[in-house]
Amino acid sequence: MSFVEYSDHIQEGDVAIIYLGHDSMMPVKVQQGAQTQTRYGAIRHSTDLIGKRYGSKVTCSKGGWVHVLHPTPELWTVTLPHRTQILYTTDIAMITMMLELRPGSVVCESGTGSGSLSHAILRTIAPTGHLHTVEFHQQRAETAAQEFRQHRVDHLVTVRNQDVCKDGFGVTGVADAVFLDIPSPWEAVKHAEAAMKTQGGRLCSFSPCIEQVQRTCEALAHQGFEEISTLEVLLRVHDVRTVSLPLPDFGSLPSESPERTAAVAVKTTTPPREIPGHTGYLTFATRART
Amino acid sequence: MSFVEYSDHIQEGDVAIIYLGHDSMMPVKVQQGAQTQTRYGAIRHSTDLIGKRYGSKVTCSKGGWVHVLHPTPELWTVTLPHRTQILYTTDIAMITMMLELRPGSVVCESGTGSGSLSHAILRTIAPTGHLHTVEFHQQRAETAAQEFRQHRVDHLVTVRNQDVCKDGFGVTGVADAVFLDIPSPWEAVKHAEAAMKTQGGRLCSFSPCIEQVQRTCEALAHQGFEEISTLEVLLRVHDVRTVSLPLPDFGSLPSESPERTAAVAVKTTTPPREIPGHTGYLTFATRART
Amino acid sequence: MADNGDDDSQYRIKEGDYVVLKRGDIFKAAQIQLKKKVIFEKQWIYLDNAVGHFYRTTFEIGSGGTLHPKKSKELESSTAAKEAGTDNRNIVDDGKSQKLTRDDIEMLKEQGLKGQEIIQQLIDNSSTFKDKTEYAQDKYIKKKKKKYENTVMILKPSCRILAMMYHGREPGKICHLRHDTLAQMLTLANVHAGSKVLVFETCSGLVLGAVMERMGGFGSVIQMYPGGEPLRPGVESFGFPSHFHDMLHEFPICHVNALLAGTLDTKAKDPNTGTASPPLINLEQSILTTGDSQQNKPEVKQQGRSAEEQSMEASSDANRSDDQAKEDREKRKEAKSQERKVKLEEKRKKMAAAAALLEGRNADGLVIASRFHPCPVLLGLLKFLAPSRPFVVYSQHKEPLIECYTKLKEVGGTVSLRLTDTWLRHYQVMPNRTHPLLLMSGGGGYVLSGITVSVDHSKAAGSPQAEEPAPKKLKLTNTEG
Amino acid sequence: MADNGDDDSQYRIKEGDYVVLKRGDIFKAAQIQLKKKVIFEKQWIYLDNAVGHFYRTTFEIGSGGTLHPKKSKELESSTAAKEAGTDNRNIVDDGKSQKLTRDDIEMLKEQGLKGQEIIQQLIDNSSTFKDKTEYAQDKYIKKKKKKYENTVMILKPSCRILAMMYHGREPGKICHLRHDTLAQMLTLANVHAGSKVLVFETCSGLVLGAVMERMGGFGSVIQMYPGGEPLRPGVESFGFPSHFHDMLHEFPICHVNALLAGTLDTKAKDPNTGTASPPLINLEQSILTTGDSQQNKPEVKQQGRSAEEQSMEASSDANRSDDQAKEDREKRKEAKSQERKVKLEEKRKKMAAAAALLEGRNADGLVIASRFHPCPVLLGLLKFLAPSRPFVVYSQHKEPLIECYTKLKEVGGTVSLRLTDTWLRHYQVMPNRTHPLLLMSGGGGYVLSGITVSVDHSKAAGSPQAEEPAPKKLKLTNTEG
Repeated sequence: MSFVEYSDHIQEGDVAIIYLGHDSMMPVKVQQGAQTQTRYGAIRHSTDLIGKRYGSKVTCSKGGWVHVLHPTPELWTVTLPHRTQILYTTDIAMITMMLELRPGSVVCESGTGSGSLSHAILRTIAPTGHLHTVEFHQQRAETAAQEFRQHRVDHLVTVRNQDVCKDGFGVTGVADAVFLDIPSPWEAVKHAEAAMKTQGGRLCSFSPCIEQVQRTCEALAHQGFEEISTLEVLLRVHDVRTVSLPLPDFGSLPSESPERTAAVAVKTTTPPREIPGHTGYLTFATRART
Repeated sequence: MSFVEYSDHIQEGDVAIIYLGHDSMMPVKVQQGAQTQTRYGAIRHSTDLIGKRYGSKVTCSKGGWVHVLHPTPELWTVTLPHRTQILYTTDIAMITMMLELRPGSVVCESGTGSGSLSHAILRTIAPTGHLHTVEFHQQRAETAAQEFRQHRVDHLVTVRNQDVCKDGFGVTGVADAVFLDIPSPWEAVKHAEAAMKTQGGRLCSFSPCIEQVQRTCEALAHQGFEEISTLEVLLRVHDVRTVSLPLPDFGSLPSESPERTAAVAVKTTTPPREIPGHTGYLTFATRART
Repeated sequence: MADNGDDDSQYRIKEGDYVVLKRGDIFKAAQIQLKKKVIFEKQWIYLDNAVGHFYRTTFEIGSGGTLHPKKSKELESSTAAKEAGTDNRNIVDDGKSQKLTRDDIEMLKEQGLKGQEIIQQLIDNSSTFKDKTEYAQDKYIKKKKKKYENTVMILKPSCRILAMMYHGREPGKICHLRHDTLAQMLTLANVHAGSKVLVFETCSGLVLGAVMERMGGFGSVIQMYPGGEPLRPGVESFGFPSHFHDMLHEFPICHVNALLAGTLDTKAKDPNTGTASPPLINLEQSILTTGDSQQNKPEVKQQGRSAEEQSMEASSDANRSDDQAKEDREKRKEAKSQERKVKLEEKRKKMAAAAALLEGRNADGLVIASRFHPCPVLLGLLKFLAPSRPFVVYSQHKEPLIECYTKLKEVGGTVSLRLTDTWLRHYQVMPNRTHPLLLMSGGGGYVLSGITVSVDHSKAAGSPQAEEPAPKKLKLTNTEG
Repeated sequence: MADNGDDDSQYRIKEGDYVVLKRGDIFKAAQIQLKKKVIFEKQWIYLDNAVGHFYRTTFEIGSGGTLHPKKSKELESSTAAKEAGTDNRNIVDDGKSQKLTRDDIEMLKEQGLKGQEIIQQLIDNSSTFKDKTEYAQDKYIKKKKKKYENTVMILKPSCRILAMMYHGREPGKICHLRHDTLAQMLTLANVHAGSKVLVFETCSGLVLGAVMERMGGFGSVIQMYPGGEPLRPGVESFGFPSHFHDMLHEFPICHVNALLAGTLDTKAKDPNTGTASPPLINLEQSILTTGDSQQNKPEVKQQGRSAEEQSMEASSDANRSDDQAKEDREKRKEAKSQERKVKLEEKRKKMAAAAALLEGRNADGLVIASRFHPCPVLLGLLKFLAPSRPFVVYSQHKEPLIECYTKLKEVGGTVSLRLTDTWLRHYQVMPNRTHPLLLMSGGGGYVLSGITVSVDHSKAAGSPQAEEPAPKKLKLTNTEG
């Protein structure tokens, strides 16, 4: 297992995702002799996981069962331990496409945060690209580095614990793409530019507040970035349901036989009662060659 | 006919709405002896309109036919002559409810613009309310006043040609609700307050840009308005369609009879390719009693 | 209102008033009744002290649930003098940042500290608060405010407030109709004073009340209701002046077919002969049977009173001797029969009045919002509208309205059909922290709207109706291919 | 790219390169071919002069359609020194505010004035421009810019640009798949280097190209195609290096059932005997017939070449004598037959290679985006996936995906099923004039995503699958009642 390469079978040291049900998953570090408790009972790693095929059904000690899934950046995003607000798959997907990431891309990112986006970037730029990720919070930077090792992607990433607004990304002239998710992105625009290849590249800044967007766009325009474009993308989930709609009884006329009260079953979808109304504004820009 | 009262039959001097097709309607001032040209030919008012029931089908001179509809504020909104950007029904509906308009309400409005909202307000506050509408553009103010007369709602409205930011609404202590659609609403907040009843009331400001909203919210908070709430409401139209989905041919096995290529008809809706993405932000607030 | 604009009395809370309690975004409808407990957000309150105060007064909830008016502005002031960090970099999440324990907080409460004071204590005892960004500080305060502040504002009810209240608290009772959707319906149906509007709803009376509010006591509203009784507990919550109820009529839908066929007899029955002309529907018969029909069943759950009656009856029967029970049953039967007759006569009069309004088939508007399949409801009730009048049909789901649309296109008699929904999002507008709220409603339901026209069965070529849907369909099929 | 990051040559426009032309939000794919006219926005252009320049250079289109590189920054500078009025109060709409006539403007054009200069002239000759609000001025300039500016930027193609291009210009050719929806699909399917991905699409190859871009030449992509030929004109537009095509395989879906049943014979046929073991599908036979099958018909419209051939054939036959025509037909038949044999052998090899990749039923991902009913496509192709692998199905419409969802729940073998779409809105961010764009896309289509798991037919009680959908359904029914 690695986050950038599928394996067929679960091995010692893997991170596997236990699928208990929709919106109920947990990551497990697979270790000989270890046990993991779920609401369906315990899973014994040695007998229940190691050597089994990913996707297998595993019966827990209480008789209920779960599926064991191969980790992906997307499953990781919904199961990772939150150390910060994280980016979710909808925004990540958009960022990946709009930054034109692909195998071989060199990317600079700040902050690393909980590593949700980092894993998705690494998946996309492997096996020949590299991610330089900067996190000013020391504990977070260390935890992220440790996770990258556990997930066997550490050869593709360099984690730096520094303040990107003061100290930049620690590299110059190498990046095809830069991603900013920091409180004052406008302060990092110059550093972003320095990190990018002289031939140019793409930049994305994620900010929850419109004032941050305004200052960032201003800084980007000032620094000569082109194609500056701000957008918002929101996910809408449609839960599939069958609903029963009763038919009204308008009464039968004497000449007719009495109407039977009936209902019609309709296949439809319902939205969740509350949905994400905002994650952040995504501002994209192109750096022309300098 | 009046915009606040239904009639059954078309009369001389009425404004009727000619319905040619979806999104194709035109208002007509009904006059003995007059003719109106449509793409289906001419409509002669004396014979085709006057005395006919609203909702009737009228055959035009070229043989095609149209329906003649009773005017409503909503039909007026989609057929009125644009003198400015206008408010559309989706926002109007929200404004009407959130300002708590009802028969008897006294409302102040600025600017009058093309009168789209004014007509909807008048419909709702009739027969016992009053609208004070202020428009700084002289020509527009005059045209609006003329339209109100034609639509037989002039007894419910006072049009003033002045600058609301400098001169206010021309009334004090009478309004249950104030509506602002001007470039600098924050400059009119004090005047709005003055126009309102001492017992308090509701205010709405419509602005396309977020900076206007920010300044207005600040001014509202500063003036002691409560329950300040900004929202956006967007209409989504679902066009009903039947689409045909071909079934794939995965090939028949020797033992089976060959599959016939077939298609399935599915009843669905499609959105228009482009839809309104923004009209304006609606900011509502409550003025407590002073 | 214009008619008594300077009369302050209508702005004061009176005994018997229907009011809405508000805390933050939480609303609850209530009536001002002396010495009567009201539960609001898991707290018992007595509303007695509110009487005489102005609407929109904020009250602090004291010990024992009594209300004490809060000094104005106290609430609005920013809770903490903010000293914000610029970022969260130095915050270590170890769960130890709050020095006050649960017990400490309970003690503060017992000492009678108000919500706001407790929150200040929490801030003062948080080692990380000052290091948090302004954004995070604000989130913290809001969270704590919700937990510890103990105030309630008393509002005069309105369609706006009640619609938000129902959607927020009990969307299931109003078919998940969101307030902006209701706003669209009222406007698209051109509901206004002086018109005659048909309403068919199973939204607890919210939609009916909204229509009544818009008509301001002028005109007529006819509630077309399913089952044995019209259900509209929500209408009461609007607290309308009594004359508003004069415009409200009701008609049971189980007689719609008879009314349309002209076979409905709404004349008073001669009590001596007890007969009605054979071809006409016997009203008494039908009213009596309606109560027991299948149709009525879904309503029983909502209709507290009748369900209660039934169960009381069942349990009392169980523990008596057969004879005594029989005798009692006879007596009750007699009393009930008498009661029923009175009710029946009342009902007959009401129905006759509503039938008279409907018979002209000249209603000015139709508003449907129910858990029933909208298609047969719409097709049935549309017949009562005059030509050139708007109608709106709400459904939580899109699919049934697609069916309505298709059916209406088939049968004709309507133009300007449109199936829509609205997208609604709220914003936080604050200096340097302006953004849409992080959560929004997933959906507010769908609306089909249209306008009636005179029916004409000779379809001419080159007509708008023939020309309208076809080309689009064709175009779509082309791009599909 | 990391491997040749400092090599400037890949950043320069070369002859033969596939490029994208851009003006404002308008894109068009083209190839750099010398002396070849390209139509862009109703103008003829020769791209010759672009060769040697860097990508992202903006060119002014000169007389005769030749390109001249524009000095940088010229474009970006604000057109007019703005002197804005504060409101529009004094503007009278009389249609007389512009002093330049249409003829004047044509003359300016003939004088060789550039777009920007014409716009300045228009502004100078507008009596109302200075009185307009900044907002209105900006709108005016944008409108005129669109009309008179005459530049084009040349871009290196990418999935981002091509997806936006197709959606903007020819959404019908990509089943109205919006670029953000495509982005979701690529991510949800975990498309990445080194994996084995199945693609079934009728989106002109855009989806296939997008998958190939994400795989960077590592791994395998198998295009499962309907009809006689895989159709993917859009893949060419990506301008992939040639080694990318080594990972691309193709397999006709009409052999899927045979492959799954183990009856597909992909061995080279002995030309002398011409026989294959009876129970096996005869590949030649099936390839030949496939081309003529009903199945293929919908493709013909898109497939320019074959349609052209057919019509040419028909018209040439018409005006000849019977005899001559017969002879010619024989000859052509012969030549065609030979040609067909070569093609067939090529096809056989390709299919054998693809079949070998599919036979293990261990693909890592499945991406479906087509005008076909997604349900049978998904159920058929899902069988080729290894367990614990993601799949995504796109459909322009929600209803067919509801059916997919229901069917998958029935047959099992998948978890984490989710039906979604995305809402996308762009913003204008400008000092004091920040707001969402006034128009947005109506819809980007729907995506059903999920993950395969090992199939197990013994359904235990208390299992996640049994427990998952039922409670929600129940809850909904309750609130409905």
